[in-house]
Amino acid sequence: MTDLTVKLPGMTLTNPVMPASGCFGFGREYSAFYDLNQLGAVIMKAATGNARFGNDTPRVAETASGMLNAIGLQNPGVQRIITEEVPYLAGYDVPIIANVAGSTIAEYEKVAEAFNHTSSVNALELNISCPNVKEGGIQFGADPDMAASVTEKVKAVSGLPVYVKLSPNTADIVTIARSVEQAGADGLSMINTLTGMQMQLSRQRPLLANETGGLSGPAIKPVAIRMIYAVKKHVSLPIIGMGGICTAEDVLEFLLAGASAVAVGTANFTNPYVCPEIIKQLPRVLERYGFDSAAEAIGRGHDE
Amino acid sequence: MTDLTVKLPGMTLTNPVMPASGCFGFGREYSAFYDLNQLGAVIMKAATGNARFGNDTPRVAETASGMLNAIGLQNPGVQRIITEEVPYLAGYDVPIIANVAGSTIAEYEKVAEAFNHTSSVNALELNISCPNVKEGGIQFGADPDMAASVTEKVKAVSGLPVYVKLSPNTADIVTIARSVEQAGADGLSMINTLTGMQMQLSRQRPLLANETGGLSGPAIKPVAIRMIYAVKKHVSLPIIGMGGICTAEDVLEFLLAGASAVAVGTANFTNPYVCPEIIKQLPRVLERYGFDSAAEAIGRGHDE
Amino acid sequence: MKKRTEMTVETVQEVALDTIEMKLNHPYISTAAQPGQFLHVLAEGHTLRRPISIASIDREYGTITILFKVMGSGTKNLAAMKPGMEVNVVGPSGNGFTVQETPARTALLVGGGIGVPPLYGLAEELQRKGIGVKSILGFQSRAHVFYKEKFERIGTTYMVTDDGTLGHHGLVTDILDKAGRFDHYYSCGPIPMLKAVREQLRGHPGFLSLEERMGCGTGACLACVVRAETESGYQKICTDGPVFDADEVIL
Amino acid sequence: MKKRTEMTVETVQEVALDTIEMKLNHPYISTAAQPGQFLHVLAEGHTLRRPISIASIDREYGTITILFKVMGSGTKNLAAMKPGMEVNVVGPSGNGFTVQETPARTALLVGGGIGVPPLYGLAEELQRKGIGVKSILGFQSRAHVFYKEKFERIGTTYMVTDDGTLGHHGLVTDILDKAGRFDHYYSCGPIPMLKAVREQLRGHPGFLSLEERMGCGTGACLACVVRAETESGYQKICTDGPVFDADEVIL
Ligand SMILES: Cc1cc2nc3c(=O)[nH]c(=O)nc-3n(C[C@H](O)[C@H](O)[C@H](O)COP(=O)(O)OP(=O)(O)OC[C@H]3O[C@@H](n4cnc5c(N)ncnc54)[C@H](O)[C@@H]3O)c2cc1C
Ligand SMILES: Cc1cc2nc3c(=O)[nH]c(=O)nc-3n(C[C@H](O)[C@H](O)[C@H](O)COP(=O)(O)OP(=O)(O)OC[C@H]3O[C@@H](n4cnc5c(N)ncnc54)[C@H](O)[C@@H]3O)c2cc1C
Ligand SMILES: Cc1cc2nc3c(=O)[nH]c(=O)nc-3n(C[C@H](O)[C@H](O)[C@H](O)COP(=O)(O)O)c2cc1C
Ligand SMILES: Cc1cc2nc3c(=O)[nH]c(=O)nc-3n(C[C@H](O)[C@H](O)[C@H](O)COP(=O)(O)O)c2cc1C
Ligand code: FES
Ligand code: FES
Repeated sequence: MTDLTVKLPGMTLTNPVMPASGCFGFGREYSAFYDLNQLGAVIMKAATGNARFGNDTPRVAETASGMLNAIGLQNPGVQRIITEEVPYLAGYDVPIIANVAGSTIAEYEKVAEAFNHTSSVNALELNISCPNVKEGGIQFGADPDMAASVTEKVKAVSGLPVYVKLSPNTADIVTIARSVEQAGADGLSMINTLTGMQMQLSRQRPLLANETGGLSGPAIKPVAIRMIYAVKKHVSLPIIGMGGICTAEDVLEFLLAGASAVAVGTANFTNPYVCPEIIKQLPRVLERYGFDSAAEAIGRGHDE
Repeated sequence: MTDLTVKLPGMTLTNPVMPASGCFGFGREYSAFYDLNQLGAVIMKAATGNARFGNDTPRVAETASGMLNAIGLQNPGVQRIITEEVPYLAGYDVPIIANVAGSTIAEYEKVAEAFNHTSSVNALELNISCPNVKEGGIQFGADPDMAASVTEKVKAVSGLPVYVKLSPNTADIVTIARSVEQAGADGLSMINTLTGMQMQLSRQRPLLANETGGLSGPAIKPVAIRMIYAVKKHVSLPIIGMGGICTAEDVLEFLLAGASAVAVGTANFTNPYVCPEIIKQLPRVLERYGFDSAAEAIGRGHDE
Repeated sequence: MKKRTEMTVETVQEVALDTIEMKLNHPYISTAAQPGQFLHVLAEGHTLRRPISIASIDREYGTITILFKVMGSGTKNLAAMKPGMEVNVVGPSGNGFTVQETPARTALLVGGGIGVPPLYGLAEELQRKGIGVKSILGFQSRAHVFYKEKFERIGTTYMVTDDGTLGHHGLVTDILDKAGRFDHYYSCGPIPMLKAVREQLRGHPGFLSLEERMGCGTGACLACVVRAETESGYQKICTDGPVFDADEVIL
Repeated sequence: MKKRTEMTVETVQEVALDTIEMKLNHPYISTAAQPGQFLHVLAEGHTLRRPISIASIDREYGTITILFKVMGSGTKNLAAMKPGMEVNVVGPSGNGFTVQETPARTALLVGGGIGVPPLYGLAEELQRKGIGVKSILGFQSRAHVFYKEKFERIGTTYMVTDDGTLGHHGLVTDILDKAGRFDHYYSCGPIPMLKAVREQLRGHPGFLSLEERMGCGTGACLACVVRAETESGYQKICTDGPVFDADEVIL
């Protein structure tokens, strides 16, 4: 029997596959399709200090092997997430990761701190890479010092392991990763979306109301693999890998590159059952390539 | 009759469509498929000071709606290009753009200078964005000061208009574009490839011998459109746009975003006739969306 | 309960310019479906599913009819499907039309272009419930018209075209008063049309079916929100809609 | 001259484990093709074309036979094609085998796995020219073997399998001397095999057919180079090859 267990700071996963933030709401909708207990973990939609409506519509566009989104961090605010959403997910026997966003460092701290008051959340994913909001998000993730500073502040107020979610919109992902490692991050989550745009020919304007959006899906997988591989060489934090994962083979590719676990985003939209289907296939795929366990494959794509 | 003519520094194109550097060799191979006189221009494969062999194989991999390449600037060196390749292309009535690469600023200068000695080359494309060589290439394109410095030096020795080819592997394309504009560039060419990687599951190693490669094809089109749109807002240089173009609709999307002409790369591999096919469709597509000329569409996706 | 499943193509037919009628077989989906709901259809090679309204339901034969206009590559692929092939759908999705039985005796349906299909299934349902149906249907031109006779068989039907090639020359809103008395109205079509219809019919209870670009189609991604007079300030078209009480949403 | 064109699928057949034989019709391609050349085949939905060797040419009926192993998604798509469908190819591509008529009287063919198909077309051509053919064919196991009888009909054929389930248990290079006298050799298969074959047969004139991942398949992108004893120091497999003089390329 292939062992899918993966140990990460703050949680032991029965398998390394979880839905990615923003692509799975707070789990309710997909629980209509399957039993969420099958998942390795769940990453919730971003939480901000107060409720946010997000951007105008249209908020999504399709691209070749991918999509653009500019949701704009719409969410009911951290308090309601804690009172209304976390308890629902806590009814399942699955680790919960809360995605934390903000427009100011103080907001990040406030949101992170709030999650101390629920025993059901296992870890935080610090979203310093959202390309779809005017303030906060990516502006904290583009600069190594800013990234370190948010990480440090959040670590100081939070009792939970913190995974910092990195943006691929940078010339030097390794420097950012190193910087948040030094600032005390417990793990990394990568990658968030690449900033992109689509023009609508009939309107002669950008299709998305927000003009730009975040590119996700299989199109960006090579960028994700490259960045994880590069970061793994220089940083010793565990990595939750994501970007275009659709199949169990993709999962193995991420593990080999250096991810310890993975998140599946866009593929949930194409196929609502994609997570349990991948989890079911994974033992077979690991076996085919000679692995007795998922853990064994982590980082094995590197030399020596 | 829809007018496809586009005027650029150094050349007037009968239509805005040309093959992209590195995807068309020096034209000979594709001349077996069609008459190159149909093209708006031809951008040649990169030239370096001396002959280069390039990277080990495998040099290409397929990705979702795209490909990775790590050719490594293989070319016979600028002298042989001038004596053996340029004369062949000069036999056609099509503007020629020479792609200039180097490992040092001196090499860029040497290559650029060499093209002064042929009357058949209309412009230079300064490749400061090749991700596949250890020295030179992208290292000059990632930093605004370096980018400005190469541009300045090349402008000083060259009698030809210089289009600087930008890398998308940056957090801030606008700053780089502004910087080369101030350094005297006559135009921009964007985008080069995004750095990516693919793991080969059976070997548990990166598939490409060079490990990383440049991601091109439809997958990256949204990134190209976003960058061209952003740069167009802040820089007044004409832009040759590229990244994933496969159809005449794609060409219009690039024009609307702000490109004055476009280059087609990867799509030549899928369909060797793609350039003339696009050129044939373009008048119809421009018409359908209400344009009497290609020039009219340039930058029309912007407000005001 | 919505399911992801394969539906078998029974017939494919071009019923108007670039407009395809497709009959899909699936015992479960056809039993569960309500007029106004949609199928979230996978188009081969595409990341995002395409929402297509359920135009008609035949519970006896286990089929659903959809009608769609060929717009981009997804609907083009779909139009190329042949009888016997399978279409992967998630459905029945969303909340359909609420058919009020009492005291409603007559319903007015106002449809524009590709907003017409869901109204047809509704008309059938209303007829089954013994509710009178009057329809005002707008199309670009005569070539775009479909289902005219089918609506006429159910009730009085007024045709409108943008170019006057069939029926009234102009907009559906030009002739709303022609329809006379009715209890409820149901409308589906482009947003400007819905706005105008709602404005003119203010005072009448009504339902609007909305469209928006979707990500998940299942309520999780918040791509398809519309501002609304609800506590959260919004509704999701894919799960709270696509049909809304006309007074509830802010257009 | 190579062309981009549509070839019509005539037959599709699984001739060994995961190995598909496909007959494609096209008057021009079948007339122009030479053994050892390849078709650069478009697999629906894929960016890069797939190089597949021409395994046999029937000029009379205007067909080309290809044989390919289902590896990834491109060959999987291709394997799903049905008779009557069209395959988009660029071909005939590359330079095929040079068939020397004088003084060669006997040729030795050494093929491994999916390197066997191009040798079959060559064997037919050699036979037509009256040149004797001896073949040594290696496969993973009995289940992977194809065209054994066809080769045997042309000349003496030695079978080798990795697991010994058919013929000699081991490598083709174990039994190269069994073949006895020959004038030229031709070999196609994995690089380690080609290296070993060349090493053992040094002194004999020979030709090797090489494989490499391709971009353009037409000589423009330099994806498929192999180091060679030429002025430029390299050769392009897609246009200078895939068949090279054994002494020319550096493996
Ligand atoms: C609830 C609902 C019901 C619908 N019912 C019908 C129907 O019965 N018949 C019909 O012809 N059309 C209907 N539409 C519109 C239909 O979904 C689009 O025409 C279709 O998605 C276009 O896909 P495409 O691949 O042809 O176009 P593309 O432009 O290539 O599609 C690109 C992306 O944009 C999305 N998109 C484009 N136009 C629309 C649109 N108008 N609404 C939502 N998404 C869009 C596509 O789904 C896809 O994700 C409905 C839309 C919604 C939201
Ligand atoms: C000149 C030449 C002749 C060939 N003739 C045959 C033949 O007759 N029968 C046969 O079964 N195979 C042949 N091959 C190998 C065949 O091209 C690959 O098996 C095929 O491309 C795999 O495609 P895929 O989509 O199934 O695999 P994937 O792994 O999904 O392909 C991904 C990419 O890698 C490329 N690729 C993968 N493996 C190879 C390979 N071994 N060689 C070159 N490119 C590869 C694909 O073309 C594609 O671009 C030949 C290769 C070359 C270069
Ligand atoms: C619709 C949508 C909404 C998203 N929302 C968030 C979010 O709230 N927080 C976050 O950190 N990432 C968000 N992401 C990014 C994903 O979590 C993931 O990093 C990215 O999409 C790459 O993975 P994928 O290619 O599998 O989708 C969102 C992505 C999509 C497509
Ligand atoms: C095989 C290959 C080789 C390339 N070689 C060069 C090169 O020599 N110089 C250069 O500036 N760009 C080179 N490029 C980048 C292309 O010119 C182009 O910028 C990029 O591929 C994006 O366009 P596309 O998506 O249409 O291919 C190369 C791209 C490919 C795929
Ligand atoms: S489409 Fe995702 S919430 Fe409606
Ligand atoms: S594949 Fe492009 S040169 Fe051979």
